[in-house]
Amino acid sequence: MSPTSAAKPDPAHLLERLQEDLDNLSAEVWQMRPLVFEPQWVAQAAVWQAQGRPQLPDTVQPDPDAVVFAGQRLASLLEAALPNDGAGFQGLVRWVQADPVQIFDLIWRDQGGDLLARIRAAKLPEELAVLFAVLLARPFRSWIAQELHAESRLDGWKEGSCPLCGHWPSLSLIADQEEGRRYLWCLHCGTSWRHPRLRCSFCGCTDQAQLLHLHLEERPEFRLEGCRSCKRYVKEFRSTEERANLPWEALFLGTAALDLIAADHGLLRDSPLIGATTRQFPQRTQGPRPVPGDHSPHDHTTSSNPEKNR
Amino acid sequence: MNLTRRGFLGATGAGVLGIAVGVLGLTKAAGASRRKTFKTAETKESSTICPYCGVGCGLIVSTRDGKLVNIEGDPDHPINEGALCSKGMSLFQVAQNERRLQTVRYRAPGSDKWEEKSWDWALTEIAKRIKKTRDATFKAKDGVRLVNRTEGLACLGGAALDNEEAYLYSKLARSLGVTWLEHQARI
Amino acid sequence: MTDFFKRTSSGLLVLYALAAFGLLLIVYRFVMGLGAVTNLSDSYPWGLWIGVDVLAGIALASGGFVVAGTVHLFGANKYHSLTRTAITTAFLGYLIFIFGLIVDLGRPWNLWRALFNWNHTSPMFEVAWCVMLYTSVLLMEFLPPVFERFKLTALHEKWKTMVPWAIVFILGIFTFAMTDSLIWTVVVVFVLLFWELVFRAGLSPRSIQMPLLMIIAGVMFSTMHQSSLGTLFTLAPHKLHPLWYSPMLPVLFLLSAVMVAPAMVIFESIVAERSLGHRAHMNVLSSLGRAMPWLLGIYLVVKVGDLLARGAVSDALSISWQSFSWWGEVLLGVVLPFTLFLSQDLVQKRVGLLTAAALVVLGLVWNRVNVAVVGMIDLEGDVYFPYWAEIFITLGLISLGILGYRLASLHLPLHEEETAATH
Amino acid sequence: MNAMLIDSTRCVGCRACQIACKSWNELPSEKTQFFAGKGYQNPKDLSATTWTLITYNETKRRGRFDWVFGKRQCMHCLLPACATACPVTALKKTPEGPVVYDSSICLGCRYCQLACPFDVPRFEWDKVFTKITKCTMCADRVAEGMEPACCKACPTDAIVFGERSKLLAEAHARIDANPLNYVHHVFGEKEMGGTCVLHLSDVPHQELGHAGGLSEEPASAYSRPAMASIPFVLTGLGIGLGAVSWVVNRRQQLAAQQKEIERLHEIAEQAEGKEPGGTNS
Amino acid sequence: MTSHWIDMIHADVAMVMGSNVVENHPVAAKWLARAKERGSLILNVDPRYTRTSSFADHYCQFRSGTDVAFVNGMINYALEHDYIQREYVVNYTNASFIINPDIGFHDGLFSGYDEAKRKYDAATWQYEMGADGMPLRDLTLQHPRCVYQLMKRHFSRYDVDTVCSITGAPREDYLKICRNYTSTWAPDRVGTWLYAMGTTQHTNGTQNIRTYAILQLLLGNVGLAGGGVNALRGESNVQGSTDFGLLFHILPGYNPSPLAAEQGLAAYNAANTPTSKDPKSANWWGNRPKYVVSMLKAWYGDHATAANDFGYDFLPKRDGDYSHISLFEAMYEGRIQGLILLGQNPAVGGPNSLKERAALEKLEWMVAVDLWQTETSTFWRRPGTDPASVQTEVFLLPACSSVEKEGSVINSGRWAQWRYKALEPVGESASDLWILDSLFKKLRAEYAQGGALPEAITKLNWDYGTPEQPDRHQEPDVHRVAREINGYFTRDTTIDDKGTPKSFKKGDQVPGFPMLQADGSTASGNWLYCNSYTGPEPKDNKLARRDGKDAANEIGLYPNWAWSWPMNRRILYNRASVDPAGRPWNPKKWVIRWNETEKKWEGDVPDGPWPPGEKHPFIMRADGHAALWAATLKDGPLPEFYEPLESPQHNLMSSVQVNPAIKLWHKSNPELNPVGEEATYPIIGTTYRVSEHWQAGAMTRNLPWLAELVPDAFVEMSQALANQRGIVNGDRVQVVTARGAMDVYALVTNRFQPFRVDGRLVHEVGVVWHFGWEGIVKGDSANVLTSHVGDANTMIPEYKAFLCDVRKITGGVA
Repeated sequence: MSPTSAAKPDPAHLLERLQEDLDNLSAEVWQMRPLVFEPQWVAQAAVWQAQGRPQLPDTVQPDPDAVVFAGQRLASLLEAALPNDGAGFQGLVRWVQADPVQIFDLIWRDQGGDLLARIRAAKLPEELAVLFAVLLARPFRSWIAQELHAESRLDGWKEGSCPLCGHWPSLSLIADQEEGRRYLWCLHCGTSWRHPRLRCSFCGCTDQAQLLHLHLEERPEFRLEGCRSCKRYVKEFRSTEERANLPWEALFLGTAALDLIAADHGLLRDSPLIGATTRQFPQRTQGPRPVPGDHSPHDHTTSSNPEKNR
Repeated sequence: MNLTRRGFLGATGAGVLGIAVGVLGLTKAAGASRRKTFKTAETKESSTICPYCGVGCGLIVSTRDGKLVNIEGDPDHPINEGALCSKGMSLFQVAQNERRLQTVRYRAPGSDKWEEKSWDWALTEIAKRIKKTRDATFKAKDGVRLVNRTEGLACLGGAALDNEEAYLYSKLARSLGVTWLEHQARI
Repeated sequence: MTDFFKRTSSGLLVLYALAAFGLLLIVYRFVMGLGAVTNLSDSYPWGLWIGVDVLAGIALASGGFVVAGTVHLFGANKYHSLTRTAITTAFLGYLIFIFGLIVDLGRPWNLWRALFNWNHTSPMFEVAWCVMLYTSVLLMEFLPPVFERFKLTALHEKWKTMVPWAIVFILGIFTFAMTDSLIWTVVVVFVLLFWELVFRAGLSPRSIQMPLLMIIAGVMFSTMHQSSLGTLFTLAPHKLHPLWYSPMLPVLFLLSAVMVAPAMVIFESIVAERSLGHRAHMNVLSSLGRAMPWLLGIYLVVKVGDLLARGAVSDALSISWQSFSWWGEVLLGVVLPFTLFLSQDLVQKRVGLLTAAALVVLGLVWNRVNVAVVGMIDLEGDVYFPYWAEIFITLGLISLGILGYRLASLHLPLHEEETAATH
Repeated sequence: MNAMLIDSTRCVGCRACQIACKSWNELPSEKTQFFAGKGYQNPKDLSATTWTLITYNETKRRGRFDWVFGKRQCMHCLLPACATACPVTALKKTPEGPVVYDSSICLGCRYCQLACPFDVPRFEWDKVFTKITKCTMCADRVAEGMEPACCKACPTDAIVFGERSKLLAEAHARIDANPLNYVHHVFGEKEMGGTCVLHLSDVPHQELGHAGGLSEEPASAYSRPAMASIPFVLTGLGIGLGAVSWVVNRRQQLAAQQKEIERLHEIAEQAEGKEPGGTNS
Repeated sequence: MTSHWIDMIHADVAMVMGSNVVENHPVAAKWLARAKERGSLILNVDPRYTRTSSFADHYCQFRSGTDVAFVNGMINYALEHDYIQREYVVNYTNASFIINPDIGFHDGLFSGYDEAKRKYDAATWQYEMGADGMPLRDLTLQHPRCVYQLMKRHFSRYDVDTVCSITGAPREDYLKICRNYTSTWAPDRVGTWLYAMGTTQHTNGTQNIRTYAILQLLLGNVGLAGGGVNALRGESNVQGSTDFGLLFHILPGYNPSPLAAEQGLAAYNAANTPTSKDPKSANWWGNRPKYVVSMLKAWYGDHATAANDFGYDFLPKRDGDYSHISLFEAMYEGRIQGLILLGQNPAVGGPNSLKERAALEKLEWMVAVDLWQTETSTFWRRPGTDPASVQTEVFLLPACSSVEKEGSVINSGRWAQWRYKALEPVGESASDLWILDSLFKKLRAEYAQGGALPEAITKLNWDYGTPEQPDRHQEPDVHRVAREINGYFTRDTTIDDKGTPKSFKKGDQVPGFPMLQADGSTASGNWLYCNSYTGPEPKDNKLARRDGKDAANEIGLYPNWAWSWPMNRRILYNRASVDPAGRPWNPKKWVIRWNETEKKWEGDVPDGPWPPGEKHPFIMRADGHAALWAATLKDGPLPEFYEPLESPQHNLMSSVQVNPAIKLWHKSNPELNPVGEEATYPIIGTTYRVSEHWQAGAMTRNLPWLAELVPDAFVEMSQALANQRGIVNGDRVQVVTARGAMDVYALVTNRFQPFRVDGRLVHEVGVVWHFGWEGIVKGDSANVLTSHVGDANTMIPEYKAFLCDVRKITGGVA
């Protein structure tokens, strides 16, 4: 056990509490009814799904004070959960409390580039700041997902990216209770959708020689599925729990060791955190997809084709 | 599912939150130093089709450095959706079974036991015998009609062969002029 | 060696042979596993050994606490002469039982686990603890003759002072183990300490040869596990035949154990008299004989009453192995000895006493075998009959017991005259 | 609390579950001969190397001949008789559902075999270092988030794994959905205090080889009265025996003193007699 | 199968006759279970009450060998009650065709029968042609010689009482089966028919399938979702091995193998290419010359030129019957010196095993390639044989298992699926591909120095990327073989594809068989598989597709999962699933639909691109219509009931006891071919399989877990028969026929019941045939009991009905 956490309670408790806090935060925001659900989104969702486009309606704006409330609660929540190693972290808390609506607006309209620029300007820890922004938008997106998916079905969706918000999956579950079917999960909106096994969720490559599964020797049930052709991977685990009550966020953060293993094997973490800031509609080309670069900052501005990136 | 019981956090070596923090680059320096070399293993998964009946169920075979680890039904296969019957379930024992033939064997006329031989020897001898039998019984003409067949050689088999293997077998047998070409479809 | 054979009587020779052969088989059992030596199977996990060595063995060793109890607690001094032999029989009986249990257990090397892994719902847990602790109490009761024989009077005195505190400690742990609650432990310890102080103050400490607390503990432990041997079978309502299965099994087991104690003492003294030459005091034994009808009567009433209460009479009247065996046990084991003990002249004569007592002992063993083996119904209809090796191992153990008793009575001052002499 | 729902109307007797169990637990095969049951049942019964078994039963259903298949395995009771009986808690019920066995603390007393109403625990009679064996509901797989091997293998979903309450609801839903097709009793819902393996069938459950006439109370209810009485009996005996022995010994002591006194008197009188004519009273 | 496994879910009524689907195709039971949940009925007709029967809703027993009578009665029931889909029958079948005036049927024989040669002359069965060369038709189906009327007269003889008397089926069960199944005549109701060896392995096996086809056509079930006539094939690639012509009478792609009379390619084409004057008949086999030439180009490459008939002469020309039974009869007479076996075990699987094992001893040498030491490879030391007396050399080569090699197999539903290599072959075993490739290399080297017709071998176009000297660690490139099977252009060509000219470069893969040419510009190993591998890269291999997206009609076609021939069509004859105007008969479960606006078909790949009504749906038939009347069969245009060769009952329908067109081996080759009479062998015998074993048993009897489940061969018999013979369940009994005897255990059960046939009780027993003297669990195969007699058209042996006796083995005789 690493020295710093020795003093603190066992990390699993920490993560479990963090998970509960996040769930409570979402519930509280939902009760505030920050968004008005328009019925025609359902029809529109079905049409877009058929075209392979994410269903998240774009012309919706949650009311600002709900955002402010979410920002405050999230700041306090992360403060308790994450260890405060000196200045880096405090700066983040102040940055959030200063203007949550501004941050939310950037992440909500997927202006990844601007958000990163502001984070770097404020010299804040990059990844955590983006994580914070994502978690800030999370309750609002998951509310829409909740309402939409009550009506529109997801099984027509064959892409590797999220059917609701179009981002790359953060976790992959093998639901052993359903004969071993695979579900991908999106950190940004909490949606999970069916995706075939033995198939890279990023580039759709089905050449099984290209796929590899790495895991800790003694814990084969937590592994990562990597793809040699597009150099990307997603963390995967098996469970017979209902998808609804799986502690996804805790599992995502808790299996960070797998990210280290991936880095060792030259698999680029197309970081859902960085990726989050740009809503790419993955053009499913059979061949390996151009690698969008890893941590190095690159142009997150919207892709050239406006129509595509609506 | 409570995480503590699962204990997987502990198993990943360093306190995970520390790692999570490290990986997320919050404190780059701390993250790097805490990096522990993890004993990792690679599991290769590939799909296959059951060799038994004609339903054609899909299976996923996982192997770890060349050794068979597990065979399970393929959940994405539309026909069996991950389920298998008793024979499909036993495929593991077809792949790993000490009763499997592992060497080339030859039985001399009149002998009461097998002798172990090399592949090269066996293939050469078989080719010789095919040639001897074919040349001995080859009938180019039947009266005035050109027939080019040999009735001294019979080829049986292959409902369990792959398509490509069946194609080469058919091509080879017909090129030898074999008319006695049969297999399980007719019995 | 040759003269050894000439000197020992033919009876003893048989005993030595049986004991040797039994030990040999036991070694074979531990080399080849249980299957090679027994006919036990998954439908009959418990067989002859449990029936005879365990259940009957412990019941027949009840002489120890019954005689000690009546003499020391209820003041029936006329039986005083019998206490030492009874305690010796009991002590040897329990040693043989433990040895038999080890042979029967599949993984005997884990026996000590029972001390640390507690399961309060399991009657077997209680039996295990009781037997371990009661054997230690019996050891304590057995020590005085040893001290006397080897003239270790200093040790004897120390024994007298230390025993009560040991007993309190033992019973304390036992209560805590059984109930897992400190309150009960405190209550029991308090009661015992109270009596110890009262005894010390009231009666002259020195004069009492036997610390009363030990006797009380003996009786308490015996009541505990003689009854819990019956509770063992209450967990198998679907397997034990209605003729024997009843919620009253613990009480029946306890009553039958108490009932057989005097008979066992009578039987053993007469037999010992014949082979070892110690005069058995006929008057003492016949007075025991006169007490027998009462015990047999009470047991019969409770047993038949329980049968009626459970409405299992029809089973008794139906034709089946079980019903034959039940009637055999009741008639031969209880009703016949009841009538024999009633006839005045028979009680006086050695032969009469011996046959009646033997019948009671036989009845008890038959009852225990019935409960453990004959009463067990198997759905698939498999029938269990002990393998010859099982029988010989049991005989081997019994003969070891007898030889042990013979050794003890020859070398230790167990009998009246001897104690008087050394006093 | 995980559980398994086994619907014998869907079972087609292909025995993929028997193979899956042997495959996952690496159990060797047994020497079997011909058949044991009315159909192709093999092996004869559960054994040290066979932890689950499909029983083949020929019976009549609604007047017509039928061939039905049951599945015998550990029922993973909520309050297991074997756990109640085991003196050293080698068998215990885990919160996840399976009743698991730890051979490192087992004595091998085989009391669990006697106590189990479903006749499930098996003993390795032919080995010296023996242990009890039974179905573990693939506790290792369940811990790793996988479903038991037999559930995974079943081609017709006759065996379903999941949360006990959900499966019970599903079972009753199936009965209500086509009442004619099912016996209106979920075996295992209440038997022996309820079990984690639930059976649905279209013929009376006994015909599938399941134990009959079981009460609804858990096994511990049978031994509880006796075990609960221990402390009371202990204290009662402690007090009673102490009192009796006190009274008796006290009386004897007094009697002894009395006799002592009288003896002294006699001596005294004899001594007087020798002097001038004692008043012999 | 005309449809595929998942399609069963759409059946309103599923008939399982001649198959034990739940035991031998257990996962298929999953789809039948879902159909059952949707409320559809499962019917099961079987001599024995099996696990399928317990799964089914209605079960009816019938005597083995009387399938034709049973289903003819159902056809009669449908015709009598007019339960036929009239519009479907009139438009899509040849019910309205007029037959030759001289057609006749008297006392069980059709006209044109030659008693001596036991052959029919089918001249009188042909259609009556009109002046324009088109067959005459009466769409009102009233003409006395139209097929419909002929059928009504023919089947009227099969009334319910006669059928129940022949088959021993209880009357009320029989009527229940008839009523339920014929209820699918309505356009929006559909029935599927699942059959397997129980139907085919009879002397009138082909006619059994004909009865199913006729009934399904009358009820309008062929081509619809949840319909069709579906053979459940027993092996993982028996469909593939048949597609690639591992049978004496066909070349890859079901082109007939040349006869001696067909000298030269032109003669071959003339004899085997059907023609049709009807413009609306697609007559797809008219394209045969393109496919044969393409195959020859694939085989002989550049050496195949128009000048040398593209190497046609190299192909052996057959003369007579080379089927399995004739093969072993010839071997028994010593006419065969060498035998090569790739994964087959005839010593257990072949009929009349004792004679076949004796025949093996006449061989000079034998090569057996298998995963296990099979009975056939150790025939020389089988029980009761002195190895010294057997002079055959035997080479036993170790083959690797399905998870140790890459390649494709095609399942019963024509889905060709790719297998990846997960493990290295165990020990020194090798893939069959490598063995064949290496053997060929050795043969080419041998024939380089001359021999009989060496060019046939040396000129073969055979290069799959392996060195000249075989090396076990260098597998042939299976993708290259797959691409050759699909076919490629041998030179730059331009083809007009429906009007638009398309040009291809040399070496391009052929996109589909319509593009294959007869002029040698294209090469294709098997035209059926053209379109399976349409690009140079492994990613163009459609067999490896794993996309679970369903087609627009969402009936479980899964067109993007793997690939199915022809041209990825999932349901054959699906043009028959729409009415002549293109509207699906069953709108709820439409297979293909004509989109009027966009002028194209939707759903499954249609049987040909033509708009509706332009072509008759049954494109493979010369006249484009389904064959209620089949003039091409050897034993009659309509199914007529005859008793099996060994039967306890004389034929109640006519004086012709046995199928008139079968070859009677016991007359031509009497040695070891006796026929049992009812006097000495009163009990009907049949053979079948169990779920836990597979075929000849090598793949399951060598596995400890499966061996444990079914350890011994056994005979199942009714309680009545057991009582009669004093046999108790578990006794060792001897089942004996005229040919052989075997000792087995007796399984006395209520699942077999005696049959009331023609007023008397007849008993039947069944024996499992998987066993042999090798493997963990041993025994003998039931095929020591069966006989060398085959079907008239296919020569498949009659395993399913023979006469035997069952005797209790008393005392020491173990």
